[in-house]
Order: sequence, then C-alpha cells, then structure tokens
Amino acid sequence: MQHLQEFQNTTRAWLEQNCPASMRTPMVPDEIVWGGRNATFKNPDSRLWLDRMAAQGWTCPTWPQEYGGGGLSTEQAIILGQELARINARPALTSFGISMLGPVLLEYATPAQKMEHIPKIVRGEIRWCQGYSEPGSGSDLASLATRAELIGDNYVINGSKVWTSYADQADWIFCLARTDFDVPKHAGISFILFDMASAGVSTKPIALISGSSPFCETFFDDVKVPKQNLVGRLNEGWSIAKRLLQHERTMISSFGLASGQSDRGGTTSVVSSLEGAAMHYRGDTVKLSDPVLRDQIAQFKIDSESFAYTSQRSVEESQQGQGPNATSSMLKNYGCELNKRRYELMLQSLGSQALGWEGAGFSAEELQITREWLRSKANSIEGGTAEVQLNVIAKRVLGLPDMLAVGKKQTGI
Amino acid sequence: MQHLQEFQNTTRAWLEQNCPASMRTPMVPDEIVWGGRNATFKNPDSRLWLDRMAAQGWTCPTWPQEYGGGGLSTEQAIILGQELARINARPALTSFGISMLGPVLLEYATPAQKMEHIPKIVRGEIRWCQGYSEPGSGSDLASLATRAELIGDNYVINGSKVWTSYADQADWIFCLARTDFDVPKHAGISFILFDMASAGVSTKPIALISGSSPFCETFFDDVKVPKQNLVGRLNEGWSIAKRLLQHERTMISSFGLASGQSDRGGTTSVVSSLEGAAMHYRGDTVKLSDPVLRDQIAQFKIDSESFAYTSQRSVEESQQGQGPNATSSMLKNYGCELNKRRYELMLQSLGSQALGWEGAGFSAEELQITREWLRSKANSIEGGTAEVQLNVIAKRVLGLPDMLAVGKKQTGI
Amino acid sequence: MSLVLSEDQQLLQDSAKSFCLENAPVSQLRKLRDSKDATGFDRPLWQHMVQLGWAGMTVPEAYGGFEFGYGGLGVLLKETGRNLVSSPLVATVLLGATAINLLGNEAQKQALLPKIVSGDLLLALALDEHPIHAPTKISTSAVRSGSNYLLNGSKTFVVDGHVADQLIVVARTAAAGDSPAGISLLLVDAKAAGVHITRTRMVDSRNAANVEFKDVKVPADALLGAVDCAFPAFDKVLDIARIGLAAEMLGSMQAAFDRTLDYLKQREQFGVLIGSFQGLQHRAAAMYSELELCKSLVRAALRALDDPEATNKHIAQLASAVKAKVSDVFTLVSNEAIQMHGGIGMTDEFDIGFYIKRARVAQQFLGDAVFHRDRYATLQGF
Amino acid sequence: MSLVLSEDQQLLQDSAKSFCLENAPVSQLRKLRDSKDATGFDRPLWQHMVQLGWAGMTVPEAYGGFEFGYGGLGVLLKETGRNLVSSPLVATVLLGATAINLLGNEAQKQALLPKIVSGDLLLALALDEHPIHAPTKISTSAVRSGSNYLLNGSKTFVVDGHVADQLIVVARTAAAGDSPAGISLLLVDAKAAGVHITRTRMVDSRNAANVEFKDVKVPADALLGAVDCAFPAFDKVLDIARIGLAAEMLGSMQAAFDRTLDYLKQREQFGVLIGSFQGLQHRAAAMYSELELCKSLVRAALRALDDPEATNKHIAQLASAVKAKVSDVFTLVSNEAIQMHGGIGMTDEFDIGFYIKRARVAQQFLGDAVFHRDRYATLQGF
Repeated sequence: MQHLQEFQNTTRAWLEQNCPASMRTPMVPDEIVWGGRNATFKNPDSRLWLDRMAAQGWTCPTWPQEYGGGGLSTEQAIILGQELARINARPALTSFGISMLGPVLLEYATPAQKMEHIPKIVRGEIRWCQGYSEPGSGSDLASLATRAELIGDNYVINGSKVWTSYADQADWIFCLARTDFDVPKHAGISFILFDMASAGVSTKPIALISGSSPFCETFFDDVKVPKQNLVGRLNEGWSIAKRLLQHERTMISSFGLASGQSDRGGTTSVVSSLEGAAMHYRGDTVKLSDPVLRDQIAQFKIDSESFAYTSQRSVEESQQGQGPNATSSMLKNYGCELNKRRYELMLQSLGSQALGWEGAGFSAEELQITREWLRSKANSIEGGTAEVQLNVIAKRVLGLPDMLAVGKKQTGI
Repeated sequence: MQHLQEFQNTTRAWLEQNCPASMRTPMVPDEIVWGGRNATFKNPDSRLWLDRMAAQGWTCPTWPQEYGGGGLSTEQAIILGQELARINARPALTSFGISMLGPVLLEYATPAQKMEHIPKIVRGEIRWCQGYSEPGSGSDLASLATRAELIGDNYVINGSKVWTSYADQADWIFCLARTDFDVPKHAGISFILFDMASAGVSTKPIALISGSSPFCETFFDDVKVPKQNLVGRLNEGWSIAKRLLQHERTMISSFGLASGQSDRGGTTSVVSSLEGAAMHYRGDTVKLSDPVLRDQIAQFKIDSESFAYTSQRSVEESQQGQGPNATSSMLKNYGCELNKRRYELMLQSLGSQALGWEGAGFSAEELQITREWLRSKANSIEGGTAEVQLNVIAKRVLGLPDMLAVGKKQTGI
Repeated sequence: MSLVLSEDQQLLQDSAKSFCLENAPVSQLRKLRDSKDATGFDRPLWQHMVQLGWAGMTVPEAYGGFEFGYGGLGVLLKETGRNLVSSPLVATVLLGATAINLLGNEAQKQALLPKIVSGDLLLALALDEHPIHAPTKISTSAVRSGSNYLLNGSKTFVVDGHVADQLIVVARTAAAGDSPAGISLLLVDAKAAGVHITRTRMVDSRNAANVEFKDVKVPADALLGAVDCAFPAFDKVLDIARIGLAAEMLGSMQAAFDRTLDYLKQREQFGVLIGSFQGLQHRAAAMYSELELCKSLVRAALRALDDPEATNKHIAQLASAVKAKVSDVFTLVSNEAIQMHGGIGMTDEFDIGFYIKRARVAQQFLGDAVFHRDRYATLQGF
Repeated sequence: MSLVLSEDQQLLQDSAKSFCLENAPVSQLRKLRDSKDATGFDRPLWQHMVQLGWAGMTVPEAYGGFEFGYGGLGVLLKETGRNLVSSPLVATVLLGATAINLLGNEAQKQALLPKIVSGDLLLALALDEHPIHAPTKISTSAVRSGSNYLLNGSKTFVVDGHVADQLIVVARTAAAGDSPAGISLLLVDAKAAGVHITRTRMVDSRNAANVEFKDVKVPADALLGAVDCAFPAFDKVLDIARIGLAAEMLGSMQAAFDRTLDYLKQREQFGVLIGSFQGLQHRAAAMYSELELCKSLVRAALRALDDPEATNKHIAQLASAVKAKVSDVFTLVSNEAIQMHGGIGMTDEFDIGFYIKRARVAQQFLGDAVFHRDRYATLQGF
C-alpha cells in the first residue's frame, strides 16, 4: 500500500510536469492521435505528449517493459488511469494496435514477432487495421474466403475485406485468411500480418447512410507476405481471432458507455444532456414540459446509470478472479442498444431541428447529431451483431441448449 | 337487395316479438346458456329465448336446414347479427358444439353422423368438450399419446387429456387419439366422438393461479367407443384437428376483441373503461392526472381501434373471396396480447385496489379484475401459444424459410 | 363503405404503382440529392403526374378537378410513399388544395383550384414556428393597416417553401400566446417584398424551407377563411393532411418491410438463409402484424374523409390515432430494416437508408406520436 | 466500497440462502395461504430469524443491535425474496427500526429498538390513504388537545397492520392538501381505543390491513421526529425501505428467472428442448441482461446506505432509480416466466404463479415505476 501511495505521488508529479496544458482540455475529433508512418499532429502538443508518454511506456501501461510497455501492475495502472482522469488528460495515442492486436500478440506471437511489432505499437510508429469481415461473411465470420497460399517462402494472398476501418491510412494489417479449404471452416483459417504498402493491396472508402466514414473495402491481388508473418500455428488462427474479438467487444462496450454519458466537449452546449436539449428546444426552464418524453429520458438515464454500475462490477469481478467473463457480450449488446436509444431520444428532443442534412437552418451541432444518430444504427451490427451477442449469452452464459449443430454455428465465434 | 330488405323487416319484427325483455340486457356470467343434458336456466327467459331461436335454427344461422340450422345466406346472417346487436340481445346459446365441432362435422362427417349430432347442437341438447391437449403435449399437440385400439366393434381408449374446459359438465367429447404408433406422429391420429357418461371416463378440475377454473384433467381407462363414432378416415384425424383449431382461433381472437372493448355490464361501473378507472382511482374529473399512464391508455385504445378495423377488414376480405386466410393467427395473437395489455393497464389504473384476493377492503368488481388479470395471462398460451402463432405468420404468411425439418414441426399445425 | 379498396381505387392503385416503378423509383430521389437539385423534385415528372390527373384528385369538378375523393389521393400517396417520390403532391395537393377548398371563398377557389389542377400553381403551408409541432402556438402577427395586413414573423419546416408560388401563412390577428382564437390564414405571394426564404436541406432529401416575413404587405382580400377564427376549419385541413401523410408513410414502411423480407430470403449466413432464424422470424411476424393494423387504420381514416356523415370530431380522432400509430410503426420498421440488413444496410449505396431518413421527417411533420396521443386523449375526454 | 459482496456479506448470504431453503421455501407461503392463517406469517420461523440476529441487523450496538449495515439487511431481503418468505422483516425491521433509528429521540430508541432486536415488538407503517402512493397527500389529522393528539383518518395498504403492536402513523398536524410541510409521525398503540383494523387478504398472500382512526387519543410524547416537519427525515426512511424492497424484489425475480431457465432446459416439445428455440433464447438473454443491471443498481444503492458520505439527495436518486428499474424488470420477468412455462405455469399447483402475484404488490408498494421516474427527474432538475 505504501508502495502504491508512493507511485501515486510520483505519477502525479510527473504528469504535472509533463502533460501540456492543451492536452488537459476535452479531445477535439480531428486532434485524435492515431500514430503511424504518416502521423499528423494538428496540435504540436499532441506529439510532445505522445513522445513523453511512450517513453514511460504509459501508452500501454501494463505491457512488459522489455517490449517498451510500462510494466505496471494492475493496481498501478488503475492509479495511473485515475491520475490521468483527474487532470482530464487526453489519450496520448488511440490505436487498434493497443486495443486489439497488442494483447493477442503478447499471448500468441513469437519473441521475435513481439520484438518487431510491440514497441512500434507502444510508440505509435505503426498504425494497424483489421482485416476480418468480408462481403459474404458478416456475422458468419468464419465463412471468409480470402485465401493465402504458401508458395516458396511467401504466402500469396488473394481476396477482399470489407469494413476495414482506416485501411486507407493504416500501415499494416492483421488479417484472417483461409489456408486450408478442405477442412471445416473454423479449422482452415490463419492469422497473418502484413504491410499495407505491399504490391497488390488497394483500398476504397465506403460511404455510410450518415455520410463519409472511416470504413473501406480492401482488395488483395497476389499480395506476397513473408511466411514468418504468420502468428500462431498454420490453420489455427481462429482461436486468435476469437480472442481478439473479445478485446474488441470490451472496447466497443466502453464506447457505448462513454457516448451514453459523454458531454459533447463543453458544458455550454445545449445538447450536452438529453434533458437539457429537450428543455432547450421546448423553451422550458424549470421542468421539461413534455411529460412522456420526460419519463422516457428518466428511464434512459436510470438504465445508463445501471449499466455504468454493471460495467464497474464486471471489472471488479474480473479483478477478483471471477475471470474475463462472458458478460462482455452482454455489455457490448446493452451498451450499443443504450447508445441507439440515446440518439432516438435526442431526435425527439430536438424535434425538426434534428432533421437537417447540411447547409443553412441548422447549427453544426444539430447536423452532427443527425449524422451521429444514423451512425449509431451500426452499433448493434459491428463487432458482432445484437443477434450474435444474444446467442452467445443464451448459450455460454445461460447454458441453453443448441437445437442442432446449426445452432452452434450461429454463435459465430 | 329487395329480398334482403324484406328479410331485415321480418327479422326485426320477429325479434321484437320473441326476444324477452330480460334477454336484451347485458349478459351476466352465471346466466350464460351452455345447454346440455343437465342444462340449468337461472333466468327462465333464457330457456324461452333458446327454444325460440333454436326453433328458427338461428342458434346456427348458416347451417343447413336439414340438420336444424337456419339455412341463411351469409348476407342474411350478417343482417341477423346486426338486428340482434341492435336490441343488445344476449346469445341464446354458447357452445363448443357451435363454435368448434359443428363446422368440422358439416365438412367431414357422414350424413348419419351429421343427422345424429348436428340437430342436438343447434338445440343445445348436448354439451360438448374438446379432448385435445395432453400433459406431455402442449404446443406440440401431435405428440399426443392417448391411444385408441380397435377391439371388435369398439375402440378402446386409454390415456389422459388436460385443459378440457368444462369436461366435468359436458355430455360428449370430441377427442384426438393415436390409432397408429408406427408412423410419423401426424399420420397416426384419429378424430373420435364419445359419450362422457361411458364407463372409464373420469375428470378432475384444475385450479388456476386466478382461482377455480372450468378446466379439467380428464382420464380414460378402457373406455369402449362404438367404431362408427370415428369421424373421417382412420389415422387421418390430424387434418380435421387442424381445421377445428382454425375455428377455435377465430373464436378466441373475437374474445380478445370483445373483452378489449367490453364494458362490464353497465355504464355505472367505474371500471367500464380504462380511462374511467384511472381517473376514478386518482380522483380526477376533467383530465387523467398521470400523463404517462394517459399516454399508455391512449396508445392501447388506438391499438384496439386499429385491431377492430383489422378484424372487420379481414371479414370483408374473406367475403370477397380472398379466402379464410392465415391472418387468423395474427388476429388471435394480437387480440390476446391486447387483452393482456388491457389488464396490465387496469392494474396500474386501480393501484393498490387491484391487489386484493378476497374478503374485506375490496369491492367485488376490484377482486374480479385482479382475477381476470391473472386469467388473461393464459390468453397467449391457450389455443396455440404466441410463439406458435408467430411461427405460423412467419412461415405461412411471410413465406420465410424453415431452417430444417424441425422448423416445420414447430408450427404445431 | 368498405375497408377494402373499391374497384376504381384498385385500378388507380395498379396504375400508380406501375407509374412510380417506371418513372420514379428511389434512384430518382438519389439523383436529386446527389446533384443538389435546386428544385428538389423533377418538374417533368410532376407534369406527367398532373397529366394523369393527380393534382386534381380531390378538387371538385366545378373547379376543373376530378372529385375522386381522399380515398383516391390516399392510394396515390401510398404508392409515391412506397418509392419515396419527391413531388408537390403533399404540399400543393394534400395541404394546399384542401385548405383552399375548405377555407377559400368562391373567388379564391375559382382563381386557384383550376391552377392547381393544371399544375400551374405550387403552394406551401407556413405553419410551424418551433422545432416541436404546436399549431396554435403562433407568434407571427398580421396587423391590419388600411386595406392591407402587415405580416411579421418567421416560420420553419415549410415543406416546398423554396419552390411555392404562394404561401399559406398561419398568423395571429388577435389574442396572444397559445390560443386557437385569433388565428387567421393569409395567402402570401412568395415573391412579395419582405418575404425571405431559405431552403433547408433535410435528412430525407426532400424539400423544406425557413421563411421570414418582415413588414410584408398583404392585401386584406388575401385572407383565407374567417378572420380571427380560422383555426377550427384549418384544424380539419391539418387532420386531412395528417391522414394523407399517414397513407404516404404506410406505403414507405410497407416498402421497407418488403425489402427487408426479401433480404431475409436471400442472405445466407452459417450455411442457411437468415430468414430461417426464429429470432428474426418472430420479429418479422410482429412487424407484419403492426403493418396490418396500420393498413386498416389508414383505410378507415381515408374512408371517413369521404363519408359526408363523418363528424369533424370523429375525423380528428382518427387523424390523431393514425398519425400516432403510423409514426411508431414506421420507426419500428425502419429500425428493424437497418438491423436486419446488417452492414450493407448502413451503406449509402443501398437504398434502405433512405427509408429510415424519411421515417423521422414524416414522423415529426404535423405532429409526432406523443403529440397525437395527447390530442387523442383530450378528444376522448380523458 | 465495492459493488461485489464483502467476505462477511458473502458468508451471511450463504447462511441465509440455506436457512430459507430449509425452513421457508415457497410451500411455506402456500400453507399460510391455504390455511387462511390469521397471523399470515410463521411465528416460530420469525423467532428463529430473530435468534439469528436478523431483526437487529441494522440496529446500533448501543441498542442491542448488530450494526451489520443495510448491505447485510439487503442480503437477507434478497434471500427471503427468493423464497417469497412472509415475515416481519420488511414492516418491522426495514421500515420500523429504520424510522425509530432515524427519527426517534433517545428515550424512544432505548424503549423500542431493543424490543425489535429481541423479536418482542412488531411495527407497521400507516402511510398511504389512496390507491396510488402519494406520501405527502395526507388527510389524516392529528390535532393537539392538551397533552394529547386527537387522531382521525383512514389508511390503506398498511403492511403487517393486522399484527403490529404499534403503528407508525403519518398524519397532518398543520397545513393542508399535498404539502410536505405540516406532516408529523406518531407512534400509536394498535389496541388504543378508536383504532379499527381490518385485515386485507392480498393477491400475493402476504399481509396488509386497512386502518381507521376515530378520535384516537395519542399522548404528545408519542411524536416520532419533529412536529410539523418530520417529512424530510421520513422521506429518507422511505428511500431506505425502497432500496431494501428492491433487494427483496431482486431476489424474487432472480428466482422466477432461474425457475424459468430450468424449465426451458427440461421441457420437450417437437422432439427438442424448448430452450433450444432461438425465439425464447433471445428473450431469455434480454431478461438476463436486465437482471444483471438490476443487481448492480441494487448493490450500488445498498452501498450508498452504508456510506457515511452519501448525501440524502444521492440516496433519494438511487432509491427512485432502483425502485423504478426493479419494478419494470420484475414485471417483465414474471410475465415471461408465466408465458414460457406455458399451461403448467397457469396452474395453482405450480409455484411460479406466486411470483407474478408478488411482483405486482411489491411494484405498487412505496411507489411504482412511473412515480419513481417522475421523482427521479425532479431530483435531477428536469
């Protein structure tokens, strides 16, 4: 305990000295630091902040020091998080390398692979994207058809991926490919890393109903990948893939939570809370004049609060060794549904001011809400659809029986 | 058209003369006329009214005159219904013979069988019960295990039934029994009629969560039934059973509708309408003071109104030869859910006055509502569960595919 | 009158259906959106509709119309709704012609109705002043000054406001605050001095505008309906429009449902069609049931509009019932449509997204479900 | 403090669970109901609970109690809720002891709390006067007359009112109508002249009564808390009781869910277990999720009760949040339990019906979901 107290003191002092003032203000979307070869830093303090944090290994506080991580204990990492929150520090680095790839590399990769990739993730030098979904395989991820053939010392990769976020800006990809077509579908998949600058890789952005998006279609045309870029064993990539999905779900459910409670970067905004927005657009000052909407907003807030406590309890339980449990499906699903509900209520709160697309007549914030509302509809599709999560809860958590083999395949993981 | 006008005039005149005054008041539950060997008539006018209507064949207006029916055309029957409604006439006879058995006998029975049973149904001389469900076979009706073995000139019946309404008061039963155990389950079932006074038949009432009930368990121990009591062909009873279920569904959906809109026998009751009850128990006079409940009641009333129009449209469409359609499942399901909603709202409207079971502190009407609320929970179970109806809609109406053979069996009909 | 379409209506429906399919599928709306079309609807297409008599559907024969009734207009709206057709049918025919027919004096009817029928006049209703529909909460003022009214105020969510030749403006000539008394309607030339129109680009790619009036001089004979007490008749215009709008929404949600059902029957996952999963089947069956209820309620409401014996109160109840019900079910169906389409439904390339966008605009227009349930309860006396 | 049970609480939970299973399963409640037991709970069982220290769980050690906190009482309530145990735990311990502890003066505490701990005193709260919970809508009047108050009025839904030795009566000593000002609490001997108690047999087979007061003389020193302004402290008593009640409801709905899940794993139809149907699986998964949320919220609320730094406002918000949430989810779970059990769940012979009956009573008691969402919104300032 004394040791932790000391850690807290030194951490606080270090942050006091090293976190630039502009990094203690709410994050602005276009100042998010994604790192990578072509990293841009709109705010020069962002670079400074990243470099300082990365030098401590605190972009990945609990990862081993030998690979550039912070080497902190869980307790220390919690304290670091609290201290960062105390000063409203921005995340120094946002990356799929940290939230998705890193943890599975630490678990499955060879020492050489770790040494090659982990430090670059910690320092934000390489930006990763995820090559999972394909046009024909949505929830049924394991039905993927991208193929990797071992020819000499290279895998030759052909096929296409869809929903690859920021593929057009990523340096490397972690990619699922089929390496055996003659076995049950889960048994012939491998987990391969490669450089997006390789010959034969191309990308094309996808426009969403909410407008432009970070998503791409990604095409592989005879892409040559050195065979040592395989992670884990040949044809046994599915278990790595599943593990990574767990990390992704945890990340998405915390998004849901965050956006369910977020203020939009400043208390001056009329839409910083649902009830504030509803009252503002009705000209109410003391009490929301629409009693039905008021009841629905109260219900939403109570559910959000219950959800936040549940996330917290889940963390505490997993710390008590009750394991990184199957509740990740529940949290993912509920968090996403909450976020969708929030935007539906936001639309109701704003009335016709939420119905704009662009141009005159609407504030920038109103237009953004309309688009975010549309975007929120994907929450229960990406990262495992609502239906898949419900299947997982029914089978893994509640122990309900499969009807037949086909039932088992439905869970998708 | 002129002919119909004339029919209306004579009908109106006949009713004016023959419908006793007390039969023009709302029905009281214990004055419902069920007929049968041991028929009781608490109100002597009920007997008079039944005899007069039966003599016209108007207890079964569209059935053939040769079997005692009214022989009316559909148009005439509609007019009769309108004229009965105009004077708020009570039903002269309520019977499963009329609503369920009769129509299938007319379709499947031999002339001799019709001549034996139909006139007695029309006149209310024999009261029928339905021997369908068994303890092990709920939604999966066709898995029934009651067996009928042909020994000499008799079927010998062994097994048990459950949910046989009024079995303890019925004279005869229409019963499904397995007559072949060596074929797929739907192919070995026969439709058999027999006298409940036969040796070996016994019944035992079932108490429900709402209190006592008309339901019984019914046991058959070596019951001998003459072989001419088989309706249709041996082992082909399943199609008759299904047909009868259609009639039952139509009957139940009209219950749902009726109770969704019924006043409880007099406009003086404070619970004659949901909104009236809600206002009464809050002491409101002009406007319901709970705006959330008010919104929910409005929503319920709008749905009820839409449902009533849908029932009406369904009748019109089937008259236009768009067929006795698969919408019966939709109407059954929606009507039952509406009725359940109505009682939940009634509970909310009455507050703690809806929480009594018996004795002091609650009016008879309040106690009745509590029990009816509990009873309403069975609406979506009896006559085909909500889940079975949704399966039927998905497959028959929407043409969605079965996953496998097991999917087909799920529909239960 | 029946709840089933008459033979004439059935014929009209068949022809409208094939007209829209051939001439105005959803790709038409997409084109208008992507080209940032200034008009926001296709003028030749509208002329074609006019030639088919659609603009005169409910106009009395005396003024050059076809008196086919609101049952007929409802059929057209349902079919245009199915294809999300952007046209002056709602603003000019459903709202405009109805307002002039119900409130106009003989001179106004003679001057304006034939022009609507011939496609030579576009109208827009300038009503809402707040983001939440509240038809009696009117601050726009019209003050008598000699032979004119002086009009000041601002309006929002004026459908077709940017192309209308004339605006039907709801203004306050007396009383204040939120009272129905003191409300009058004025016909205002869109090009009159002091009228400032800003087109608003809406999420559904349909057309609306914000309109400001600064000391606009309106001749006194431009009053539409009785001075100070136009509201009751105008409320009936709104009710008729709400019912017509519900018919349009019904067509849209029916189409969204049909597309979704098709997708369930085509898309394979885990080696089976996704439509074979019971979880989705039960939700599809629930949606179907709600759609059937909407269909019946829309027909009942349209029937009442053509029934000379239907009271205004009865029509008002039906209008609020149907707008509330249809708004809720369109929300349900459009949300489920996106969810059941999965990722592909989220892409702009696929048409289903247009339906969820239209759902929210149509739902707000002329009052959302909560507004109408409140009104329904009040009309029913609770 | 954590949202996970402490080691001590875990031990208490294990022992309470096996105690209830052995001594007070649902069949116990059925027996009380079928025998029309006059007491409505089992006195020897209650003595057994008292011996285990349950009655003194939250009472300070100074008054003979065990100071185990509301976290501990919550654990007991959850376990008794699981088995629908009928006992004085709610009326005497959760409501009664809390009221005396929070509002009582030293003399009252010394006189009454030890008797609660030893099982020698049963209490009941006489609050509601209307079918809808409205804790400030009090007409029962207590008028000072010399050294007494003269009490007149009538109360309904008085849980355990028919067995209580003393009633805690909420009365108006000043002001009128619906105001929190002017409300006082009085301790009234159940056997005092002018007190008329009628037991009401409730649908959940638990105990309640209607109570009438006709010119009942109550000594002035029977005032519990400050005269005229007891409401704020009393409101906190109510909030504590609401949270405890939510813990009990959580136990009940958890049991209803577990029984249903077991049934889904046992019942065969169409040759498969019905729990293999995706339609039911998805609904079960949704219920599970809601239950998990309830569990977290109940724990957070209990934690706040034992946190000396938690403000009354924070506790009030949590109390309204948890009572609203748990009421809704218990309704959902009990309805689904009946539906998923099919016909057998409708029979009285099966225990599941007791849960749906309890759900509705518990939901109304101390305010239903709509009441509490309204209160929550007010507390949050919207």
